[in-house]
Formats: sequence, structure tokens, C-alpha cells
Amino acid sequence: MTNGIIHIFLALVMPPLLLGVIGKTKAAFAGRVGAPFLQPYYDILRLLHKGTVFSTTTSWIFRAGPIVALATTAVAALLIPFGAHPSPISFDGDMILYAYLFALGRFFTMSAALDTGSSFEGMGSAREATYSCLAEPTLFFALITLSRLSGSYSLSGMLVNINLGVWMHTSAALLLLVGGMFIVLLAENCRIPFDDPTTHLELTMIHEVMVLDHSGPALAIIHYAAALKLFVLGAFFVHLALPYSTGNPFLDWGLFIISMLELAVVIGVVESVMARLRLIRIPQLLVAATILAAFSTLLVIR
Amino acid sequence: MFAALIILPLIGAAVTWLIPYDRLRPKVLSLFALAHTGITIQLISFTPPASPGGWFNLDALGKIVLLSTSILFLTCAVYSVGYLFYRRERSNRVICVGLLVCLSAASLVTIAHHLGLMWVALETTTISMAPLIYFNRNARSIEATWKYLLICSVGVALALIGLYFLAYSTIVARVEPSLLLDDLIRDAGKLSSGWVHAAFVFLLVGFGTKMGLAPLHTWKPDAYGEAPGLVGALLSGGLVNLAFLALLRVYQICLATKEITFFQNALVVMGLISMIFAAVFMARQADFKRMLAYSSVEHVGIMAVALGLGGKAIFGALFHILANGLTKGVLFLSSGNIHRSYNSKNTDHVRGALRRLPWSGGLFLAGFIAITGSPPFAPFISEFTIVSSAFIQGRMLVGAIFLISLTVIFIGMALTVLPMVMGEVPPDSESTSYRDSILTVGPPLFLLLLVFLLGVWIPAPLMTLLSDASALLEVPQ
Amino acid sequence: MITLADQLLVLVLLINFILLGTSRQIFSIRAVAVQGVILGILPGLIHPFSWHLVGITIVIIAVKGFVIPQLLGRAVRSAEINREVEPFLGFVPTLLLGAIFTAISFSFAGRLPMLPEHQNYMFVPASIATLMAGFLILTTRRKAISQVIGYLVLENGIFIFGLLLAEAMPIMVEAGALLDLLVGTFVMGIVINQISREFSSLDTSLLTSLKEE
Amino acid sequence: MYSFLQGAFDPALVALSAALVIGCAGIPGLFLRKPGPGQILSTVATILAALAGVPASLMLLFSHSTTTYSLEWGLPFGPCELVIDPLSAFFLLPVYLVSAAGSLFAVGYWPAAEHRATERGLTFFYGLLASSMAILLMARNGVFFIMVWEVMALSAYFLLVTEHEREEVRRAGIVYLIATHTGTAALFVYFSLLAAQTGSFMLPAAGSLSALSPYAAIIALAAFIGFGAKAGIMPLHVWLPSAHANAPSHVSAVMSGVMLKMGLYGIFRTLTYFNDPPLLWGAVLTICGITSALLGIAFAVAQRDLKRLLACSSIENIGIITTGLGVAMLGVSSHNSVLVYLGMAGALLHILNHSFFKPLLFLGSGAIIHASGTREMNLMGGLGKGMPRVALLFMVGSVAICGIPPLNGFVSEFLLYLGFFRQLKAHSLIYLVFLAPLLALVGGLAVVAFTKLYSSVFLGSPRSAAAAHPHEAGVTMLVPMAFFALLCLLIGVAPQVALRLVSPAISSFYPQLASAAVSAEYGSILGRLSLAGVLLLTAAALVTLLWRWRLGRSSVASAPTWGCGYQRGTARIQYGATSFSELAVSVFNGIMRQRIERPALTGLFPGAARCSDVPTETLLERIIAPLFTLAGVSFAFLRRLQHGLMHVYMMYIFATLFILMLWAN
Repeated sequence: MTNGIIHIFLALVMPPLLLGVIGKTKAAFAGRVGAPFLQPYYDILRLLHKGTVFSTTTSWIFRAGPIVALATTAVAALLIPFGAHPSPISFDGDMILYAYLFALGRFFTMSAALDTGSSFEGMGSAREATYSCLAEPTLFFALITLSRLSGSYSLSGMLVNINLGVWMHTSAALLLLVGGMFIVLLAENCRIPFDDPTTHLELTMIHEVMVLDHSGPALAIIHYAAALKLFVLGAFFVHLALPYSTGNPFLDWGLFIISMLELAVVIGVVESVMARLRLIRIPQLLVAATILAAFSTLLVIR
Repeated sequence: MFAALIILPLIGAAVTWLIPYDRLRPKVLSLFALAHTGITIQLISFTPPASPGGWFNLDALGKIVLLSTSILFLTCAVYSVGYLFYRRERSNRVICVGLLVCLSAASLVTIAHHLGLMWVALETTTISMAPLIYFNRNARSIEATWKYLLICSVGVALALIGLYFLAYSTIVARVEPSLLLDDLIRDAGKLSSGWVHAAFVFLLVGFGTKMGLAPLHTWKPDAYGEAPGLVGALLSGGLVNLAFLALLRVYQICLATKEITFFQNALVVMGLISMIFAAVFMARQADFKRMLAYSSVEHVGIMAVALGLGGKAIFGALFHILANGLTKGVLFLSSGNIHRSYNSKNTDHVRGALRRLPWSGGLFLAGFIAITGSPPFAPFISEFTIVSSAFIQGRMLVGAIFLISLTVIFIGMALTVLPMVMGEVPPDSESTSYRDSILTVGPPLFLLLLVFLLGVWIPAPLMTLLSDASALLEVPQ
Repeated sequence: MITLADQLLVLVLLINFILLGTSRQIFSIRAVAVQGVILGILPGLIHPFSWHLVGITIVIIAVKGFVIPQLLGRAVRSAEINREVEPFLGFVPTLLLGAIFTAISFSFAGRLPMLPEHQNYMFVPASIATLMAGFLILTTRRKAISQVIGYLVLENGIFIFGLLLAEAMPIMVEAGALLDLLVGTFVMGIVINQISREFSSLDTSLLTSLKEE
Repeated sequence: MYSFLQGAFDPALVALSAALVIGCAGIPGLFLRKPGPGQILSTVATILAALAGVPASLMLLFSHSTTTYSLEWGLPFGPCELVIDPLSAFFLLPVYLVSAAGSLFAVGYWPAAEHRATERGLTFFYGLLASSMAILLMARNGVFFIMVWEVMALSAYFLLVTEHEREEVRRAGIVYLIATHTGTAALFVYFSLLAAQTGSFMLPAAGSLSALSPYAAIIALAAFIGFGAKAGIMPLHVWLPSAHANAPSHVSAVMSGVMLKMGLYGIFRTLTYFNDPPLLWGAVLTICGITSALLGIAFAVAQRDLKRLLACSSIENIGIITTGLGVAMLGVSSHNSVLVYLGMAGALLHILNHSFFKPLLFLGSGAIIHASGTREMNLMGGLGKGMPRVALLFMVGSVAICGIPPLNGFVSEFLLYLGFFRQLKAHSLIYLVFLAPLLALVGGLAVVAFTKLYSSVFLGSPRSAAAAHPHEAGVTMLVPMAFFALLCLLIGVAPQVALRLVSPAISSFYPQLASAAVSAEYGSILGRLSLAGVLLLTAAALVTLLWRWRLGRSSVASAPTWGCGYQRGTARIQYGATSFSELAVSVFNGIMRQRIERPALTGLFPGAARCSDVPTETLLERIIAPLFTLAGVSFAFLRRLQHGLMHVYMMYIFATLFILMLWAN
């Protein structure tokens, strides 16, 4: 019970912190002081108090976009286990629900973007659509591998199962998997090298350009949803990459928080040392990720 | 009664010859046709015994052919009242007389049990049809008539020598020399095989020519293409069946001689060749009457294959006599209407028939669907029976070729027929005086209803008739 | 008597070859007429005398020997500008083929069983050979007239075979023969004349306008 | 309870008579002088029949009973039996539902007053199509089956060519007719060989044939060709897109929602005959299925014609169903009952789902075409403002067809995924699990296709004058759509109910399965799914409330969309349908070929020019059409045989005679 409450609490509170950490890391690399860790929280709060401008061409879809995006991510957050603790909701096949919830969110964010009738937002959603549908198989290969290793059909079962022992046995497969999933993590959350959240050239954006017309609370919701998505996918990845656990539940919570922060740092590092790819290259990178994941699956299945 | 069947049409011929008014003749014609149908039904329901000497006898096979011929003829006669009204420009004496003479001869073929007599009647039908094909009196029609006449006469002549061989075989075998069907079947075992084989070959080629099996069919497209619609209907729905009946007689004797295998194989091969020919010639056919001619080639092929397969397929062959005859009637009569209305039989000019002639166009479309063996029409029953028995007998190759050519033919016909009936009428197509009327649409409609009825329900008497007939052609155990 | 019949049959065969070899329409028509007359005589030689027989003979001779040739000749004279045969296949090859076919028909007849009393006749081979000659003419000559001639020769062949059956089933044979005559004369004659009227000359009437293009 | 009701009356008889009523519904209209009443009459009759037929078939489904009627007919093909078993009853449901909804839709969509020339025929053949499909499901005599089958195919053809003045419709009709007739030819072989096996034309009882007998393979192949062509399984799908695109929309709804399922029914039925199907069959079905799914949706992404897109997605859905069936067959061959259950459940449930959301979408497209007068998506846009209700319902359909929670499409795919993952613990066929990523890819592409469809039709601002002033659809058009949308939501939120619906059909397909226990297990899992669905809705509601609260507290203004500094934006610079999918198409370039017409720009000042890219029917245009041309050419060469030279004709006769003589001796 307590674990459930902690789970929900973390899911609600922690996500923007990751963005803050990433920002700090990049600043550090750039030799700046950078914004405080809590800057994202301030942004969201500020946006919540701002007024809203609706485009005249939009319809109810435009308003539904942010809502659905947040709702789906929130439910996904309830399905994924944090650290050694199983998730509040878990049943056979919940990983499929997990994957498809993001599809639902995507459907509405893309429609909302297209609802504005702006060619830039259309551009963004077209890219989002293509890339995410290329990222889809990678996730499933990962799920297959994990399910094979754990013999379980639910996210909690398959993720909590991963520990150093498993790593010892099937290090090759898991390494491949980590590589593939990291690429997907970056792609799904529109980080460098796929997309640059901080650029100001709409022509090159993917996710940011889709929300150009959202303002005020809507934008706040979108930012929060994005952070939450990063958090949820990150939690998934952390299970693969940093599968430490002590017997003690509270230590495990701490461990989880730390490893999430580590992940944020890593992302920050990657963003600082890499440049954004040309759009043409992105599909190739995603396909490469799929191939990595597929290989790992083959390794564990044969 | 037999005499009435033959004499009555002759009287009719005489009467129509004497009548001086063009308007009156077709009505008299249909009157006699009606009487003939009446007699036919009478004969079929209460069959008199074979005539003394056994020259005339109406057995089940004869009944089927007689029935289909008589019905078809009646419809064509009624149709002619409406049709000839549009051909007022020339006298219709010849056509009316010719039709009645042909009817008389045709009835004779069905009841004759003496091969020689049957042959004479068959030859008579051939000759009496010649002037009808020449009805249009132009260069093309004379050419068609010429080819029809010469090829068919050669064919029938070959049949004659075939009969001579048969007769001589009886003499050689020292049995009582005769061409009576029953005698031949009785003595078949004793006949000398050399002559009998030669006889079968000559008879097959002879009657095959009259029937239009490929590659003996060469007269068909020309004759059907140039003849008026109702003559085409009679040729493809009536005369073909008569020739097929002759072939059935030969088949009976063959069956009795216990040397049927060769004959059957020959039939299957020629039948399949006919179907393939039809498939090849029907694709992209620019003249819809010629297309119907090739469809007729296809269907005689189907009958031949069925006869060759034997067993359950025999039923299919016999039922196909009716189904094909009546459906061909629908097609030729409605196509005649379309031809009148567009004054062209070129498919490039004939477009949107459903718009211009809803009834005739619809009938033509329905006829097409029926003839290609789609349920719920009669030809489906026969064709399915034949295909299935081919497969059930394990003759995969025959069945496969049969089905493939059916499909190709369907495609070819569809690509010709559908553009004809669908779409808009081309603006430049000339407008003619023809309009659908009850007299020109009623007869084909009646035939279509028959075809539909037989497709969903075969009346019990007809069923028994068909089974009796196929019993005559089964291998006696 | 028998020997005479056989000699006449040889004559018939010779006429076949003449027909295959000649290049002039009129001449070939005459030749067919002669052949017809000979066939008319034949029954008289092999059957006992009867008035019925006389009647048959007269009819056959009249029709085959005079009526048909008259019709054809009129057609030729009226409508034929060029009176050559214009064969599709040259004369020499045709003759060779004719010879071969005659040989074949003799061998064919030899392989078939015969009544002993017919054994030493050459009716069967002669009839088949004539049949084949008729076919040869039909297949190698282009013109309508020539084809009628071919058909007539064909008929003659059949008629010769009919002689074998004459006493067994007279009605049959006569019916067949007469019906063939009917076709030969009236219908063919009429059609030929129609053609010649339709196309002012039989040369232009190669009758090949109906075909698949 | 069912038993009590059955005591009251015989549901099978009700179902049968309902079918007959639907068939006769269109007939009075043919004879009435005024056009209106006939249509109304047929609609009322059809709806009433459906209202009777649906509960009846539900009862038959749940009572696990099999009812047999023997029809008296005068044809020499043995007795003609009508049998309703759970499998038939299950397939009967969509027949009644969709046909009734469609006929109601037609009242608004194809009003008799405006289409005097065509309405009568349309109504008549529509009824004929519906009832023939219903009777087809009951037919147990092979010949009767073919007859009903052909009636169905032909009436579908006549419905399809309703607007035969248009060239494109005629072409579609001819392609369809040829395809279906070829299929029927295969069925001739199929039933003949069955008769050769069993000795009668009655369809064999379940598990009565051995798959090892020499003919079994041919029978299966013939069935696959004959029925697969009707179902539109690749590579037998060539007729499908153009046919569904060119038929009147409510007809497309029936064709795609129900008629395709008849082909699947045939395959299901065939597979029940054999007691020991080899692995190969399942493998073939699975491979064809997943291929159809992938290529189908890939083609859908590339389309620019609204209804063509929907048609291609039908190919995809049929592919998913076939995959499920194939997996189930593999389960049967490897005696893995869980796999059988999940595969069958997924397939059957997806059949049901597809017959809900696809008609919904097709009817919606009808409303759209009614409003905008075009099928070209690039000319639409902004229709959502003019027709908000249609837009909402269409959104439901689009989400459902993408297989996204919380709607029904997800449930069936969920079951399939479970089946694939279960293979990880199985002893054999473990590689089936690789179907999961493929199916995921299909899902992703579906999202692309339908966001493209939805956004380019309803969102943004109108791209052409035609789409500028849309009008909301009438009640008769909205009600059927709303009905389907409701069903989609129902199954999505309460999947366990749907599972109870399919279980009887499964057990009649695979009696060895102890279906009760298994279905209970998966029922509970689906229960969790519905819980998640509820959670999702509540979460959405909470966020909405939060937002409303904030909106209430702050200023709300409206302004034109921000053009990123470009001031002269027009509707034409929006991302259109083609431009939206351009990127995806470029990624899948190998599969989807675009015919791109680029003008050659020459000279210094080239004049105005257009560039257009059209998705091509690869199989039809690259392979089949050339084959036909080739055949035409060779036939034209052979036709020289009929050259009009008399003496050569004579030679034919002579040669025939000669050859036969030689053969005889």
C-alpha cells in the first residue's frame, strides 16, 4: 500500500526534476551556471497562470490533445514498476497496453497539431508519426526478450526480474537491448540527436513544433506530460541498465531515484556532446535500434 | 400422331406460301407453331408405341430434343411477328415457309429411329435453313450462306458414307441388313469392327460438322453473324441439338458394340478443343453476333465433353440440351433487338444498351450471366454436374482444362458484353425506329423465366424424363 | 458384266485424275458430267433388270450428266471472265497427291473385311479414291465453281459405295443419292447463280470477306 | 433463461425468416409507382427483421445448439439442408446488424426522390445481398452453397455498378466480376473434390476428413483461392480497393463489413472438416495474413482517395484476422490449446470488431462525400466545424480501427499479442513471437494512415471551395453511425462480455478445447483491461477539470494560427494528405510505388505546371494487366485460323477425318 502511494507520489512530482537535471548538466558542459534544478516546475506553474489563445481554425480536437496526452502517460506510469517495487496495476499483457497507451496519446497530439492548419505543425506531426511507428518494433523486441528472461507476461514481472545475476548470464543480449532502448528513449522523448527541444528553427523540430499553438495551461499540461513520458520510459530503461536492488524497500526507493537522476545526467551528457542528426538519417538510426533489439531477442530465444 | 407432328408444319408451310399478305404470315406461322407445341406436349405425356417396322419411335432422348426445339420454335415464331414488322421492306414468304419446313424436318429427326430416315431429315433441315440465312440479300449474307451450305453438305455427305459403312458392316456380319436403331443395337456385338470404326469416325466428323465442333465449326460465325436474330436462335438452339441427337444415336450403337472408349476419348478431345477455340476467339470480339456464334461452339464442346465423360455427366449433357437451347434463344433474340435499335452489331458502336433499351439490354445481360454458368440459371446445373463428375471420376486434367477455358470465356464475354450494356449511349449513334415492344421482348423474357425456373427447380416429370434418357446412354452393367 | 463394271470404275478413277490435272473450268465440268453418266450406267450392269432400276438410271444420268453441268456451265459462261481453274496448289503436286491417296485408299480397302462376292470388285477402293479426289479438289481449288465440282466428285464416290448396298437396302441408297442430287443441282446451282449476280463476276468472288481480323 | 425462451419459440426459424424478409424487402418497391414508399418499406422491414434476427442468433450462439432444416428442392444434388450451429450464428450477427444499419443510412444517403433511376434496383439488390449472405451461413449442401454464394457475388456486382455512367465504376465492376468468377471456378473444384471424398454434396461434418488423403491439399488450396479471393487476402486482393471505393457508401459498408467475412467463414468452415491439419496450412495462412496486414496498411498510408484508404485498411484487418486463424491452426497442429484459443478468440473478435468500426467509417465517408462532393482528401479539410457530430463519430471509428485502447480494436489485437507471447513458454513454434513486432509495426502504420485521413478531412481549414460549406448529416445517417460507435465503445470498455460471445464459436470450431476454464482465465485478464480503460477515462476527466478550472481563472482569446512569422498563409500551404504521408511513404518506398508525374521544366521562364503523385496498384498494374495484354496479343495471332478461305476450312475437315482414322486404327 505504502509502496503504491510512494509510486504515485514520485510519478506526480519527480518528472520535471529530470528536465532540470538535464539542463544543469548541459549548462555544466557549456561552462555556465545554468537554470536551477527546479526551473521546470517554475515554468509549469507560470504557464498554469497565463492566459490562453486559441487559434480560430481549431476545433475540440485541439483542446483534447494535451488532455489525452497527459492522461495516457499517467496511466502508463501506473503500469511501470519503479525500482524493485512492482507497479500498482499489473496483469498479464499489461506491457501491450503500456505500448498502445502511447499510441493513443500520439494520435491525439498529432491530430491536435494538424487541427491548427499550420504547415509547420503538420510537418512536425508527419515526422512524429513516421518515427514513432519505426520505434514501435524495438520496444516489442525488448518486451519479448524480457518476457523470455523472466518468464512473466507483465511489466512488473519482467522488469523487476532483471538483476546482476541475469546480467551475468545474458550480458550480450542485454547490452544490445540497452543500446536499442536508449536510442528509442531519446527518439520517443525527442531529445538530441533526434530533436532539439531548445532550437528556434521550426523547420527542424519534431515535438516542439507540434505544440506551437498551445499556450497557457494547455502548454503547461503538455510540458508536464512530456516530462512524465521521459520519466516513465526512463524508469523502463533504468531497469535494464542499472538493475541494482537491496532487500530493503526504502533503500530501493532511494536507489531508484538516484538511478533516474543518473539517467538524466547521461542524457544531458549525450545532448551536450552530440549534434542533432539530419532528418534523413533518423529512420536509419531507428532501424538500427530495431536490429539491435531483434538480435538480442534471437540471442535469448535460441 | 407422329404423322400429325410432321404433316402439320408442312400444311402450315403450304398455307403461308399461299397467303399474299406479309402482315398475316407471321401470325399464321405462330398459330401453327402453337399447334405443333400442343402436339408435342400431347406426345410426350401420352407416348404412342413405336410405329410398325419401328421406323418411328419417340424415346426419352427424342422427347428432350423435341421439347426444347418445339418451345424454342414457338417463341421464335411469336417473336417473328414483332420482328418482321421492322423488316417490312422485303417479303417474308421465304422465311416463314422455310421455318415451317425446317420445323417439320426437325420433328422428323427427333422421332426417326431409322438412321437413314434421320439422315434425310437432318439434310432437309440444313437445306431449308439456307434461304433464311440469306434473308438480308447482300454480299456478306450470300457468302455466309455459301459457306454454311457447302461445309454442312460436305459434313452430311460424310455422315452418309458413315451410314453406308455401318450398313455394309451389317451385311458383312451376315445379320439382317438394316439401319434401324433397335436392330443395330441388338446386333452390335456381331458387327465387323473394322467397318464399324470407320463408320464411327465418319459419323463423328459428319454430325460434328453440322453441330459445329471445332475445327469443323468454321461456318458458324459467318452464318450466325449474317442471319437474322431469330434464325440464329434456331440454328444455335435447335439445329445444334438435332445434330447432337444424331450423335447420341451413334453413341447408343457404339455403347452396344462395347468399343466405346475410343469414341468417348475422341468426343472429349474434340469437345475440349472446341472450348479452347471458343475461348481464344471470344476475347476482344468486335461483333457480338459472332461472339454468340463462338459461344455456341463452346457449348457444343461442353456437350461433347460431357458425353465423352459418361456417367453422371450424361445427365449434364442432356440437361444442357434444354438449358443451352433456351438460353441461346434469350441471347440471340435480345441481341437481334439491340442490332435493330443501333443498326450495328459492332461493339464499338453499341454502348449503354441498358439506357436505350432497358428490357432488351437487361435480357442480354441476364442471358450472358446465365450462359456463362452462373446460378440461379439452368446452364449452371448442367455445367456444374459436368465439371464435378469430371473431378469425381478423377480426370483432373479434363476438369482443369474445362474450368480454365470456362473462365477465360467468361472474361472474354464480360469484356465484350458489359461495355455494350453499361454506360451512356454514345451521342453519335444513329436513332432508329425500333422500340422495345411486348412482341419483341416477351418471347426472350419467357425463355429467360424458363431458364431461371429450370435453374432452381426441375419438375418431377422432366426429372424422370432426363433419368430415363441418361439410362439409355449408361454403360449396361 | 463384272469386268465391264470394273473397267468403268477404272475410267472413273481416270476422270478423277483428269479433274485434278485440267486447268479449264468448262472441261472439268464436262468431265464431271461424263463421270455422272458412267455412274448412271453402273447400276444397270450389276443389278438384274427392273423398270424401277431404269427409272433410277434415267434420273441419275439426266441430273448428273446434263442438268448440273448445264447450270454450272451457264454460270461460268455468264459470269466467269477468266475461265482458268487457278489452283491453290499446282497441278503436278495435286496429281501426285491424288496418286498417293488412290494408293492409300486401295490399301485401306484391302484391310477391311468384304463379302466374298464383293471381293474381286474394286467398288470400295474406287469409291474411297473418288471421295479423296473430291476432297483434294475441295481443298486445293479456290473458286466457287471448282468447289462445287469437288463436292460432286465427293458425291460420286459415295454413290459408288452405295451400289454395294443397293440390293440390301434400296430405298436408303436411292434416298441418299437423290437428296444429294437435290443439293447438288438446285441449291448449289441457285447459290452459284446468286453469287454471280451479287458479284457481277465469279472471279472477284473469292468470298473471303467474312473473317476474324 | 435461454431455454425458457426457446420453449417459447424456435430461434433458428426466426433467424431464417428474418433472412427471407430482408431478401424480399426490396421487391415491393419494384412495383410501386411512387419512388419513396418502397425504400421506406424495405428499410422498416429490414430493421424489424434484424431486431428479430440478432437476439435469435444470440440465443443460438449461447445455447450451443445445432438446428437443421431440410429444404425440398428439385435438383439432383442430394438433400438441401439448412443448419445453424454456433459458428454460423456468430457470423450471422454482423449480417443483420450491418445490413439494417446500412438500409437506414440509405434513406438519407440515397433518397429515392433524388435517384429515381437507380434507387429501386439498389434497394432490391441490397436486400438480396444481405439475405443471401445470411442464408449462405446456413447452407450445408455444396451446390446450394455455390448458388447462394453466386447470388451474393452478383448482387454485390449490381450494387457496385449503380453509377455505371462513370468509366471508373465500370472498370471496378469488371475487375470485381472477373475476380469473383475466378474464385467461383475454384469453388467448383473445391466442392467437386469434397464430393469425390465424401460421396455426396453435403458439407462434411467437423473432423470427418483426414488431411493426409491425396486430395486434401488440393481441396485446401481451392478453398484458399476461392474464399480468399472473396475475403481479399493478399495476393488475391486486386479487386478490393477499386470495388469498395466505387460502390455507394452504405454498400461499401456491407461489402467491407460483412461480405469479406463470408470468404473468411468459408475458410473457417473448411478447416473444421479436417481432424489433423498439417503445420503447413497454418503457416501459409499466418504468412499470408501478416503480409496482407503489413502491405494492406502500407498501401492505405499511401492513398489519397478517402474510400480507397478505407478499402486498403480492410485488407489490413482481414490480414490480422487471417493471422489469428493461422496461429490457431498452428496451435491445432501442435496440440497447443491455449494458442488455439487465443488465436481463434482474437480472429473472431476482430471479425466482430471490424464489422463494427469499418461500416462506421464507410458510412461516415458517405456523409463526408455527401457534404464535400469529392473523395479526394487533398481537396477537403475543416469539415469538422460544419459536421461536428460526424467528426466525433468518425474519430471513434478511427481510434478503434487503429487498435488503440480504450476501444474494441485493441481488445482483439491484445488477445493475439497474448497468444504470441505465450509461445515463449511453448515447446514448439517459439518463433511465432516474432509476429508481435510486425503487428506492432502494423499498428503504428495504422495510426499514420488514420491520423492522415482524419486530419486532412476534418481538421485545419478547407482546401477547396467544395469543402468550404459542409452540412451536418441527417438523423437517418447519424443514428446508424452512433449505433456502431456505441458498440465499439461497449466492447472496448467491457471486453469480457465480447469474449463470452466468441467462446461458443471457438468450442464449435475446436471441440477438444476445455473452453470454459480458459475463457474464465482470459475473461479476468480482460477485466483488468476494462479497469485500465476506466482509469484512463477518469484520468482524462481529472485533467479536463483541472484545465477548465485554470481556463476559468485566466483570460481566453482567439486569433489566427501563428504562421511562424509568415503573414500570407493560405489554406493551400497546410500539410495535406499527400504531404503528411510523404515521409512514411518514402521510408516504405520498396512496398508502395507512387506514380509521380513531374513536368519537364525547360527554358528560362517555364510556364505553369503541375506535379502529382498517384499510388499504384502494384500487383494489378505491374503483373495482371500485362498478362491480359499478352493473352490478348497471342489470341489475336491465333485468330488468323478463321481467315475466310474456304478450301482451308475444307482442309480442316479432311485433316480431322484423317487424324481420327489414324487414331481409330
